[in-house]
Amino acid sequence: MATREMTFKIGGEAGQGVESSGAGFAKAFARAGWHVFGTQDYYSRIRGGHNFYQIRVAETPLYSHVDSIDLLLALTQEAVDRHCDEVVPGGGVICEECLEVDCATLDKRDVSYFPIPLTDIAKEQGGAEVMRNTAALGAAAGLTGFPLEVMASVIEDNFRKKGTEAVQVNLRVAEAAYHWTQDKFGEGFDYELPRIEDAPRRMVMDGNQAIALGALLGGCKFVAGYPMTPATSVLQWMATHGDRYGVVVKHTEDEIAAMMMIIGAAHMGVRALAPTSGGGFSLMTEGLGLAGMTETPVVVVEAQRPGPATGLATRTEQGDLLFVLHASQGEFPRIILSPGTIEECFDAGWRAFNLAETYQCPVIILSDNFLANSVRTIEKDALDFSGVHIDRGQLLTEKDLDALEGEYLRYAYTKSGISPRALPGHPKAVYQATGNEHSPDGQLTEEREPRRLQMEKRLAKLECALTEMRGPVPYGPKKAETTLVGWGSTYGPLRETVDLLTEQGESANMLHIRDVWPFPADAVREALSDAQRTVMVEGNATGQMASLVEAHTGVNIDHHIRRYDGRPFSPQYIMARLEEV
Amino acid sequence: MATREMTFKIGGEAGQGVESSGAGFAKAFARAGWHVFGTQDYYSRIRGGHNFYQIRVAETPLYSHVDSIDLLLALTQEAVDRHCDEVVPGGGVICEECLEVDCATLDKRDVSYFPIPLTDIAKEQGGAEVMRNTAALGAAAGLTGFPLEVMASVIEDNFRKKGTEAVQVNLRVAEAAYHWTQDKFGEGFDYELPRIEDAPRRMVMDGNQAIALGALLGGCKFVAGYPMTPATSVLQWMATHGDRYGVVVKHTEDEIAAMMMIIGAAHMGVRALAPTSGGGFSLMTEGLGLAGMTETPVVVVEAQRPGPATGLATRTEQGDLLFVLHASQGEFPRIILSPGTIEECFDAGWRAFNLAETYQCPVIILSDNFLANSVRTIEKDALDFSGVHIDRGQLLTEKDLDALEGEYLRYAYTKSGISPRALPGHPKAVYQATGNEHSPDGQLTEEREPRRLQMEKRLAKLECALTEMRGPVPYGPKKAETTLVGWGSTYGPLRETVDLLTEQGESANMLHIRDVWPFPADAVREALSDAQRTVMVEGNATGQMASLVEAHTGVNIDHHIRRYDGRPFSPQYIMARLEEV
Amino acid sequence: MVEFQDYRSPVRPTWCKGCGDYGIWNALKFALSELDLAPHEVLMVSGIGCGSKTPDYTHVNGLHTLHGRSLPAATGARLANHGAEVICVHGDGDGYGMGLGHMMHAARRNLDITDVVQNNRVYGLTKGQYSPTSPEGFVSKTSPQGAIDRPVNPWALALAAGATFIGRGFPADLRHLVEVIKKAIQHRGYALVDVLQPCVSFNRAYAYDYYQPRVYKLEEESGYDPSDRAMAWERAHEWGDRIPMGILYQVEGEPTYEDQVPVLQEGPLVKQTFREWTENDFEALRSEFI
Amino acid sequence: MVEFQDYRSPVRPTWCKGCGDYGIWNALKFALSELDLAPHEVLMVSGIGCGSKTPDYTHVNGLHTLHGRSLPAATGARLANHGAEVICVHGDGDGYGMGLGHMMHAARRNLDITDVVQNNRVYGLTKGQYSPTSPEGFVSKTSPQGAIDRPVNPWALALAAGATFIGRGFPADLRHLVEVIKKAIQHRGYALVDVLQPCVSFNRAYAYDYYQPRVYKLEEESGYDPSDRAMAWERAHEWGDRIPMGILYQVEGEPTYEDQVPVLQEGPLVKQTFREWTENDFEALRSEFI
Ligand SMILES: Cc1ncc(C[n+]2csc(CCOP(=O)(O)OP(=O)(O)O)c2C)c(N)n1
Ligand SMILES: Cc1ncc(C[n+]2csc(CCOP(=O)(O)OP(=O)(O)O)c2C)c(N)n1
Ligand code: SF4
Ligand code: SF4
Ligand SMILES: [Mg+2]
Ligand SMILES: [Mg+2]
Repeated sequence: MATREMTFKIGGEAGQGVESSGAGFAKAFARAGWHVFGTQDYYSRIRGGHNFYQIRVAETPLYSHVDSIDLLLALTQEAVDRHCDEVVPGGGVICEECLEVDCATLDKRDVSYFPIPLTDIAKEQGGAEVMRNTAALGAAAGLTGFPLEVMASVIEDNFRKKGTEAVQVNLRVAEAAYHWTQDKFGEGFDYELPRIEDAPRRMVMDGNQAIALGALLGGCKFVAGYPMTPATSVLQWMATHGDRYGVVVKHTEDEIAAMMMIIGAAHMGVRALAPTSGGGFSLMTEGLGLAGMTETPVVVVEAQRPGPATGLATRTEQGDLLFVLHASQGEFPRIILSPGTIEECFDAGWRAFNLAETYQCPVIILSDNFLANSVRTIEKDALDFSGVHIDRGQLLTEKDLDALEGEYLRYAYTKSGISPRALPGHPKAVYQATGNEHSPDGQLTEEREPRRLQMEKRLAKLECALTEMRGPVPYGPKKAETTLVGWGSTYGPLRETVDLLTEQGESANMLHIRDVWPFPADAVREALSDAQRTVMVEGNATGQMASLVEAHTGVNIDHHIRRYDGRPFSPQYIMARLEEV
Repeated sequence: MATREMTFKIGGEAGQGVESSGAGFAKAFARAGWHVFGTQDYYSRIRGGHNFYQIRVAETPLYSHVDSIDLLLALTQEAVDRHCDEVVPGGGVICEECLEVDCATLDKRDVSYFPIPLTDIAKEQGGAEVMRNTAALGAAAGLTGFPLEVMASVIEDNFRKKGTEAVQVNLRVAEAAYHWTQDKFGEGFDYELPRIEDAPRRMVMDGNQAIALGALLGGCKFVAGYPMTPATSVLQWMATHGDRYGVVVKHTEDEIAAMMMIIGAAHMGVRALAPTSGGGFSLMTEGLGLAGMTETPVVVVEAQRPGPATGLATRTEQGDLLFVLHASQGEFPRIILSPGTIEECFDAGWRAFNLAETYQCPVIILSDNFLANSVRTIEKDALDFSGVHIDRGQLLTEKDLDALEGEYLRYAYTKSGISPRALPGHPKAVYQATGNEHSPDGQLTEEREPRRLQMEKRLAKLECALTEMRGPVPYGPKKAETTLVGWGSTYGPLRETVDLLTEQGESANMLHIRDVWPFPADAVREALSDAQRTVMVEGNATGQMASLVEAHTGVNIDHHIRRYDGRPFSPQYIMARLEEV
Repeated sequence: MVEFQDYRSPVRPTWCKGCGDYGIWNALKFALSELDLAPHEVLMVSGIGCGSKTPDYTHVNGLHTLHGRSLPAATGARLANHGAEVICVHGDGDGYGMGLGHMMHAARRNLDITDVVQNNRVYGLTKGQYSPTSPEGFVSKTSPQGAIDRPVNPWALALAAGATFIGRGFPADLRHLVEVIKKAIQHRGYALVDVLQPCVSFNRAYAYDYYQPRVYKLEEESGYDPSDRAMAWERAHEWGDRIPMGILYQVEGEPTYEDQVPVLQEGPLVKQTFREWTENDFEALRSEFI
Repeated sequence: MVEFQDYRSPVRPTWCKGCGDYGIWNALKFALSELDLAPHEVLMVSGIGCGSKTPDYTHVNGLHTLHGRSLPAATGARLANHGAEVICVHGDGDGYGMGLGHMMHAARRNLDITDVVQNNRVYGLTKGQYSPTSPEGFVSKTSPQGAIDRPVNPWALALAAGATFIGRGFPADLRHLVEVIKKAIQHRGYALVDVLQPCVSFNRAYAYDYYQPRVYKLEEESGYDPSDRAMAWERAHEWGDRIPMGILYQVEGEPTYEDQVPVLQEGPLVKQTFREWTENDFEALRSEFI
């Protein structure tokens, strides 16, 4: 076996099935025992533009994409023009013969050129022009000796819902392209991707799916949302699974309604979630404060994309941290989790509800497009399904309430700030919840002292919640000259950067902040206490996490690497920028 | 003349005219040559509850209310019960005979009790029961020897729109109560408030009026808003003055629409303003980002009240600073002014438009209920009307455009980040403005480089804008042991605290931060460089300004005095809290 | 038997003397108790405004939300627990202004929610600005020269939006209002009750004296058929010397939204226990990703 | 003379081949140029969605705003410069979903705005979720078991809200659509043009083949009188084998909002120079506070 690792890039227009074939291909590799990292890049339009899907495969676990590619599958001229340069020496380019390729340059760079009549092959097998993507996959499989039957199994799965005819044609197209390519170029390409025998079966999952799955297992029973990239698939995944698993999913008229609906549902006692992106979150701002004031345990998934306003609808950024932290008038506790891996997404999915119900406050899972829509292979037991547990905090049972003596005080003063909560519906616990300031019984008040005490009660919850915040995750040698600091989706690229630096004999480690608010200041300070030179890597222009770290730990961040062009960090990008700092 | 200073408190239910008589009385004092500070406290309801209006008068300028009162005008039992304790020795209590007053305690504390048949006096003069407030004012005037004809002039002004009959009855009631009281108690009260001869005529104005006036003079021609306490009177003042001065005022369906309307209007070239409070601002959040992205010069007045959610609708707080600073997804420049005095409000009103048009970004005037609705006397020339000027920044004229060669680039890259702006309507400058990322010509783009460059272009504007931010205002001795730091409406109470401390021989000064964003870090750092012990005084629970100061200047704030019970700071409150720190 | 008294709260209303909200408040308490609904079986959701304080003055589960947002909160509450009787109470600024979009969507979804709008044709709580139902020319603090927005017609809008029950009452005719509210509660589906609410502080011109001689009851009109959409459309526009009350429109048998959500057929969501996840479930879920 | 070509932009649309938005785009350009309106005299305001990209593809002043928010932006623009012809272009999710409240208020205000809604009965840009006009039972990514919200009826809602012009077109009948849009633009007041827009990617069931045999023109119906509200109400509900197009309703002579704002009688606000403040003005302003 010649290959230990390689990256494919499938590039074409929207509507050419780049995303679906990329996702299928990724799954096929996983089935053949390879580790996969797959990421997409597409335009906010339905047709045209230039999209690509990048799949990295290796024998060992992967955490990030890389900038260089080994095999380019170019479905359009633009794909050729944009990406040929990215192919490494020894790599190759697959495309239709009719596209213009600068063979001389490729040659000079030792990149092989594989012109293949993809459309013709598709048509010969009775397929439509769009099946050229299937042909391309077949060709790539042929070139790398990837087992055809594994590819076939994925094609079957993917096209099943379109009918047997669709399955059959696609299979024929893939097979024909496979053989055509193997016959013609079989020997001309140095990479080999056979089935890895005895590899365990692994899951291929993206961040949105992991959050949704975690939420589902964590007892989420109501989802209200309005589609918005990159959060839409949380809503859609829930819609697809709702009937089977007992989740009511409502596509609302807008995000204001989504927030209000989850407040209504959570108030009645149901675990409720609303997925959105920054624009939708803007509309939820007022409702967030209502949840804060009424101490209603709602969960919002905010998958960031580049703003302001519509910004870059289908790209990635980490620009909303301080916004979600301070959103809405006044001051009230909220909890913010910023998972960085599929595993952390899954955990965030169910933990959010436990935290929300325990601290009776809104919880925000802050993700981003890169995390939300990139897939990675994980071991079947990487997500500890049976470890999921439900903790509803101080929720009074019917029995508790039956036994209640005296008046029920929904907002009783307590040291922890947490007041035992009754769900509406019990005769002994008829109470008011209001967005106005209120006394312990929930009745509106405008007086000084109850106001002060309720403020202090609510804010006290943050102190308690802090004890449940997971500290930052270190990676790499314990002591190092350079410590890379990141949060959220930078985990993977940073981890691989540390590996690369270590390989190069440089001394580097990293710290990944995953639970953001209440800010685990002591843990972060402690973790950074040995750091010699800190470099904060984050996907925004103003250094939002850096400012939090500095403000809360007193640690000074020495250097900043910030990206705000809508694209995710890659280890190579970070390496290059590290040279500058 | 025995009095150099005194404080009245008129207390009663909503609907008893507490506010209107308070405001009238304040104006009367101003007309008689006294300096006045008037502040109100009322419940979010139309009738009942307990409201009061507090008027402090003195021969010298006033900047704050004080906690102690000299003469209580209690219209209800609750007013008696709540406020008798606040009356200082030597002071007095006016109320109906029928109310229960603990005369023994008053006596012990040397507080005079003046039972007066207010309702009977009103009825005897043919007035209705509600005119008991007029009677109370008359009585207070009688007790203090305040010139009746001045009081009469205000009554005439206030009731003129209700007709001559209303004027006449009220005049009779006031006069009757005046004489009744003077006859019965004339000698029994040590305070005297005669007309101050040769005093200049002064204006009595609140923060909202000053902002509105500044905006009007500054060329504001469009106001869109939705009523929300404490910002409503900006909208209403503009509605009343619009027809006369050429301002179109639209009461919208909600705050989302208000924000979108000012964006539409400002885009077409008109100076446009939207007044609101935190709840409405929450709804404007998404639109704020659109203004940021399209570089549309809009101005928002955010008059804070205690949150979260509805909170305390009619009270004060400074809890929205970090919210307005970070509101909306993504990162874009905004300018925040936080005036603290009537004069600063006026300046903010017109400066906001110059800043908005110069830097082509949203400008927020962040005020609060205390500032918005408290009145103060200011000299006639305190507001430099003729100093107001209009600077539209790099706005291309018709002539510029006629002469334009080549394509007009609305979002041209420039070093300052400011791109010359054309208003839609010229044949040579037909362009797109979009909330999507765009290239210099305004066309939507999703590419890396233009994205990066536009981000940098937009954010660059903040650096330029920083040069126009007014530094913090010091008060008191240059060197002092204690430096009080505040922002916005704390100016007055802090200033008087410094005076009190100085009187007591303590060494204290203060620093008032008025332009908040871009944060004038150098100026603040410089101003604090001599400070020995800093005490930040702000009206919130989490120390929002303190965190900004620390983050941006590196200066450490030693102590914090925070208030979040919905009530404004008074010098006495600060003094008491200073003892604790 | 539930009694009117069961809804009595120790908290006293702060409404002005003579405010129509008192009557609406009493009508709600009568209607609920006469339908034998106990306070703990009801959720009263309100927005922000004078009238939106109704739950605060009532011994009932209350959810006092944000200005204009009661309907989506009620929708979430209802989907989470359709065993509870969900009633919205809010003003005209709240419901027909800021919240109009939500109302249109709630109506077409036909959730089983009763929506009582205290229509005083003015903003009460913020002290007298014109509202979406204020007549043209209405002089107020935000329309000092008279309003130039043509008023909304809540009945016509509800009808166009697909509301399955549309009614109106007037608190001065308390018994009639109680009956209309009762029918609205009993109706399966979205039910709007527009209430002509006198505001004695900021809208004296359209208070008791104005409505008293003008209102009449549709049920007393011979030939009026509330299931006839065309008739309803016509009457929805009647406003002047005669102002109709009662049931403008009612269509029965339309399925509610809740009826059509498969998951809810198992009973109220909040009563459904958390799923006991089995190894089979895990396997099924995992296998999707393999 | 303004030509169609004057509206040509170098930017090419990214819509799918066969998308109805092409026709609507062309119809707009024809209508505007045939009315002799030059690109700089027009402001095209859009929301977010496939169709909302129309201004980006057109040589015209464009304001591409936020999802659901084009109408209030257009309102502000129009009040600031009523010399400009203000046209809104946006999708059904945008206009009849998120933005429905704004539409109801814009209609009752009767600002002189033309509101073209690209009604493809689906969310295009976010790739196929059901929209407010999707029929019951519509299977989509957010309604995998079929939608259970009953669809909005934009015509009925516009009528109930007080729109003074209500029309419909179909891009496959381009000339007719052009004429409807032209009449909408010429109409003084709020004018809704609902366009049956085929989305060939996410809603093939309701595309050309569906509409072609069903659409008919109201102007060809003998006896149809677009000034008759009752007739309009009836036809607004016709949807099935026959789907009406053309002008459902038009009432002329209603004053626009702009007509009634005293300040605007001096001409467009943006053309009114800043007031030269005099000492008298200052005195008048100061004296209020003395
Ligand atoms: C987002 C927001 N904007 C504004 C307000 C201020 N506000 C409170 S009640 C109200 C209007 C009340 O009118 P209506 O809904 O008719 O109720 P009423 O007081 O007349 O019963 C307004 C504007 C608010 N609470 N929230
Ligand atoms: C506040 C907000 N929520 C969600 C979105 C995502 N979004 C963009 S377009 C769209 C729906 C498009 O549907 P429609 O308005 O019918 O336009 P079409 O694409 O069909 O032309 C959505 C949900 C957004 N841009 N903003
Ligand atoms: S202001 Fe009007 S609506 Fe509010 S309580 Fe008073 S009478 Fe009722
Ligand atoms: S997805 Fe539909 S609406 Fe969007 S461009 Fe394609 S055909 Fe047109
Ligand atoms: Mg009202
Ligand atoms: Mg659509």
